[in-house]
Amino acid sequence: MHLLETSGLTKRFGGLTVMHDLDFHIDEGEIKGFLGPNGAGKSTFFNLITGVLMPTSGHIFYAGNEITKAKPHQVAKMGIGRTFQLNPLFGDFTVFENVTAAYHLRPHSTVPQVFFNSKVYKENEKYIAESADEVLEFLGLTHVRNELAKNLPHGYQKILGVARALATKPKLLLLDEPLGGMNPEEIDFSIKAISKMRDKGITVLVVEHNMQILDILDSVTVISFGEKIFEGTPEGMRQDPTVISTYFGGTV
Amino acid sequence: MQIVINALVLGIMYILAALGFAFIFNMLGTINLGHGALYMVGAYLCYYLCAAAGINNWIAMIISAAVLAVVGLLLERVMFRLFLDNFDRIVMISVGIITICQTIANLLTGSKALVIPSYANGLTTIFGMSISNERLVTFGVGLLLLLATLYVVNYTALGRQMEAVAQDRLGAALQGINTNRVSAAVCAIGVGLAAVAGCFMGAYLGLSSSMGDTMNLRILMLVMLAGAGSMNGIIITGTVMGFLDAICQMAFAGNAGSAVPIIIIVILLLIKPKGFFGHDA
Amino acid sequence: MKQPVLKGKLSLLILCVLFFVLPLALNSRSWVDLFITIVVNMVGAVALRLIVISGNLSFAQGAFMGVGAYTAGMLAVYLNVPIWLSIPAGAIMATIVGLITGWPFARLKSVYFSMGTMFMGQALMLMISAWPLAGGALGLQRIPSLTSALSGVADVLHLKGYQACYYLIFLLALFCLVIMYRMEHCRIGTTLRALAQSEEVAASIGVNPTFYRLLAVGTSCFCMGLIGGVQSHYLTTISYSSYGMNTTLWIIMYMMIGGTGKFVGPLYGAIVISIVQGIANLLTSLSGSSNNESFVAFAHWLGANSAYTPFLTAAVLLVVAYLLPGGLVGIPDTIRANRARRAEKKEAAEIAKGGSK
Amino acid sequence: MKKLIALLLAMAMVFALVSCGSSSAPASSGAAAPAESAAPAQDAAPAQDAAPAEDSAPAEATKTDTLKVGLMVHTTGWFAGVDTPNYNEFNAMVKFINDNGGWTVGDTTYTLEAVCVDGQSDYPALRTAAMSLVDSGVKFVVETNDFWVNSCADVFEDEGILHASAYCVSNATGYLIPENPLAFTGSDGTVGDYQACFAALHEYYPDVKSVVLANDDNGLSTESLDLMRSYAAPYDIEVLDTMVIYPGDTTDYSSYAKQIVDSGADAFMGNGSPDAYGNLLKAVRALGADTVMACAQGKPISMLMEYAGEKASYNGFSLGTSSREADQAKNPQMLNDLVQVVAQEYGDDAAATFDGAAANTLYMMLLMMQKAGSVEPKDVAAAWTAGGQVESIYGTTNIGGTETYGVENHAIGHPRPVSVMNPDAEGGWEFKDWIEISIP
Repeated sequence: MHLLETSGLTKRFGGLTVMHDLDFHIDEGEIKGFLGPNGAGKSTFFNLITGVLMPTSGHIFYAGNEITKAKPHQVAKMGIGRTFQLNPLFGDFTVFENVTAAYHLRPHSTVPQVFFNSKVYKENEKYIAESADEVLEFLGLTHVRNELAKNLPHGYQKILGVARALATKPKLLLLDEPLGGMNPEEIDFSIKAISKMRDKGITVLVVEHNMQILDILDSVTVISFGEKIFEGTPEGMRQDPTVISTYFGGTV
Repeated sequence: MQIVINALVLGIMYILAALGFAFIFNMLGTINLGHGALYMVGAYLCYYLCAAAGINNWIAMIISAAVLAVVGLLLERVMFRLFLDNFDRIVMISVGIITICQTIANLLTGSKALVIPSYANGLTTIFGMSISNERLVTFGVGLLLLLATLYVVNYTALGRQMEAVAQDRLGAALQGINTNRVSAAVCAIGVGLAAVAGCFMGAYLGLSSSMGDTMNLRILMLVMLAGAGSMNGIIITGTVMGFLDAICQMAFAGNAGSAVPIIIIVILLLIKPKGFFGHDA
Repeated sequence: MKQPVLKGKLSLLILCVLFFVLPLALNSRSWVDLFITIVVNMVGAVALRLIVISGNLSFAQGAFMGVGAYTAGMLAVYLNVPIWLSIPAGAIMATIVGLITGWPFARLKSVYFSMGTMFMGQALMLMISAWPLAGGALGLQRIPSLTSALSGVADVLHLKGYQACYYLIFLLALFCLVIMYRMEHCRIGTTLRALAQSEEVAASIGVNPTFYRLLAVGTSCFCMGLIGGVQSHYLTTISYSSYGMNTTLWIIMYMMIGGTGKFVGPLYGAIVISIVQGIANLLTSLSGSSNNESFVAFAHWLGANSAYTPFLTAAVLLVVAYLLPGGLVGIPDTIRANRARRAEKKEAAEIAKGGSK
Repeated sequence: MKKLIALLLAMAMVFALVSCGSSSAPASSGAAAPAESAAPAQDAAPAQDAAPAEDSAPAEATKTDTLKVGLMVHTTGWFAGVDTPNYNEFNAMVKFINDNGGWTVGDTTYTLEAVCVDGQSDYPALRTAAMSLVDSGVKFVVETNDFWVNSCADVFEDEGILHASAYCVSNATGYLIPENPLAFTGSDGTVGDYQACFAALHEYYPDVKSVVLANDDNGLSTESLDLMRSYAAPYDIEVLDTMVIYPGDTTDYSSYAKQIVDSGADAFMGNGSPDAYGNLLKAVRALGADTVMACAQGKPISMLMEYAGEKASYNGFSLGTSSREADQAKNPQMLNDLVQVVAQEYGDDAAATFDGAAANTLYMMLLMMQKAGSVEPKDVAAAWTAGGQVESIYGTTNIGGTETYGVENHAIGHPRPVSVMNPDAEGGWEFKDWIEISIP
């Protein structure tokens, strides 16, 4: 049984069909790529899964139950963390606060517990502080811990986005172009970090343009103009004629 | 049938006053809370020009509209240009303006009942119904001004520039449109129109220091109901408001007469908070 | 992170002590009445602050105070419910009405939320004005007064009747301020601030935007209803006109003039502006006890011309709007910023001079 | 730098708005005038005190002192229109009395010192104003309408201050009640107005047989219908069951005019304000009806006609005083002097709209002080409730109100001036005469 599965997923904005009858699946512990040229509908796919957009037709299943109609915060509660292509952040919060804020769900203290400063709440906060530092350690952001998020260079902001998504302790992590706008050394660091996530038992679905990501992917789905044109291993994708013609136009 | 006439006249008054506010809301994307107060100052100015200084009240209205247009220019320079993105500052300065106008109105109200001499007296009968000339003239001039404004907005160069500034202030500036001058024109026309509405309402019902607030609420509702970015929507919502007010005053005694229209409009807004005719600005 | 919080708490503590001790010292009727007005306005400004933290500006604070006042008043007048029951009932009613009317607008952002709450507030007050049971234009008369209810307590503590009223209002206000302070300085406050910065990201980490916005609106309405309820007993006569746009706008002004930077901001704003607004009455009452002629003459002159005092309030408002971006609480930062700017200019001038030598 | 220009411009705007407001407005300069009158009265008093007591004044060895009298009315907000005359006339009365040698009670001659506070047409602000009056040390307070002052009656009663409402609308809110022993009213309000109205209808429009009541929502309530019938009974005029109630700030009166015409009454009566009744009359006449207008309001009829427009101004009367020279002969001498002082202090507009409620209430207090021979509120209250007849500024006035208010002699019934609309008279209206009444 797949961790996440969509069947006949379609999305139309007025006359424009952005996503057409897409069947997709990803299994536990896998690192899967979701590739395609610009405007192929990659970000729309993420927004459909996380409930930001409602599909015109089709269904989405996660860990056995249907989440087609779920709202973004309900999807997050079920264990799907995500980053955003344009990477919005809590600009006025420090890096540390950005990550601690993300521990909203796990461990969750209810409003009365928080308000009356109960023991449970204090323990949670202590635990959150420690594990937040761990996440920062894991992603190498400790040295900018008390820096305001809006003052960080672009590369660090991207990593902070990933850190925040990780902090929600997701079972499935959706990364929307994590390598975008990074310098080579940051790219290597991020790729290594993503591959290490598998050891933490997190399934990763990556949307990316930078082909270097292919090295760590277990399997790939390629879409063009909202339709699936390839499903299989990264190596298979490199030889597949339709993929090549979509990306580079004409025969090689 | 008398209600229909009253409704149309009230409707035109609301539209005229709301047009100015809608200009500022659509073109500059911000709220001018002090619009009702300026409408009131326009009425008081017109009263003192024609009652105290004895000027013919048509000329008095024009002078009052001109003075208020200058105030509109000043307002743009002093408030909107500096704090376009800072909604808090705009609210603060608007409350400053409201307080100043309110205090002036309180000082001038005094004991004498203030009413602007009517713009046209006598009665004419149409299909066997006697309607006072004043209402016909008010409706006529109001309609004329409305059409003139819509012509400016839709068919003139200034109108197109206004639309450009509304869509994207930065983009418009890049194409060489002097956004400051355009938004100054927007404010001048807007506040000037509010003054005209003030003068007509001043003649129709007399001045009171609370006329500003009652009109302010209706203007805000009107524009919100019409939705952001739609100037034509206001004509419809203005007329609807006019009819609601006229009918409810007749149907309900006491305060309910002015309460029911507001409640109906709020219910409509609950259905479509972003308004019926505008785009999702 | 620790040091500023302590400083913030210190100024709060000083304010609490001041507002506890002063009414014992300055115990003339109008001084105590002024303190009551300040405390009521403080609660209004701080309650509004919680909604502002969640990214929206509510234009219905006055209306919810009115709902609390009318609920408590009508329960007391028609069902002669005792005050320790009618005041909480006012608060609960205001919360319920706040949540019901807030729900449709909770999902909206900035301008539409503000306008929505404004219309809702006005509609509420107009409904009360059209409701004959609520006293119509004459307002709700002869609400059982707080002074008589507290007469027993007043004798025990041998305070004057109106001082006892002050301390009850002070207690309830303190209760509201503690709730607000706690709400803001714990994870709920952080979540609300996160919501204000980016609703999209907040939802992606599992925060339910509507729930938390309504939590802010609900708590704020509870405090407005509570303070409105106790005020209705203090005033013994209330009219819908004193809970309309004017009150709402000025509650927003207390918060903005005080400054939204710190929790204590709205408190300063409420103190300064309430005094400026009530300056005419304050001087008239002081004229009774002082004997230097020119002051008494000035007090009577100002009392006679009190219609001009709103100009003074508007002037203070414009000065803060233009010159103090951070509001009263932001004065130290504004001074530092100006000094820094001047230093930069001096430096630039020197470099230019140095360069040209 | 940019902010500095902005601030200068803002101040310029404020100045422009203020100057355009005050320069071309006579009335507001009126408001500024009291500054001078209050101040000089002020200087005069201390000078007198400074004079050593034993400089043997020729007549009696009277001591001199200042007596603070408080005035609590609304000079701002929606109620300012009604209370501004009260403010002007109260200060004019103080100046009139101080100019004529002060007020002697027992062996002391007092110079009056006016302490004015503004209620801002808002209950909380009114209560704060009442408290500042208490602290300023006044013992006697003239207040605005009764439905306002009910909210701070307890403040004055606790402090033992005698407080009289300048105009008792209908005591619906329970102002004159046994729990308020120090609460009085200087004019019997609607009770007296309507009595005078029916008397005038009978006197000047004998063929009116039926009346429909028309008022705003805080003027009249349904219970007062039988009260009206008791006033109409002696003149056998029928009061119809239907009542026309319009909201205080209505924007359009034509629907209410229609209700009046449909009721088929010979006359419509109520104590609506000049702008309300003026517009109502205009709307009634616009429907082509000649129904008689009986306006129980004390405002001069000229104000009302300004709203109605001369075409509609016929067949109706109001109970306003007239300040025209020709009509002065019928007024009591003190009233004319007072109108002179108001004209001199606040301009002719203020004199033209002379109402006299607050001035008369103050005068009643002063008379009662003389009758009681003391300035202690309790004694003055006792003197007032003893009842009898006094010469108020309106002429012979009967103290009473026991039956109407259930509180013994806390009100007065003073004569009312009747002015009738008459197109061919000078100015379109004609001052008839004062009608004497007494309230049960």
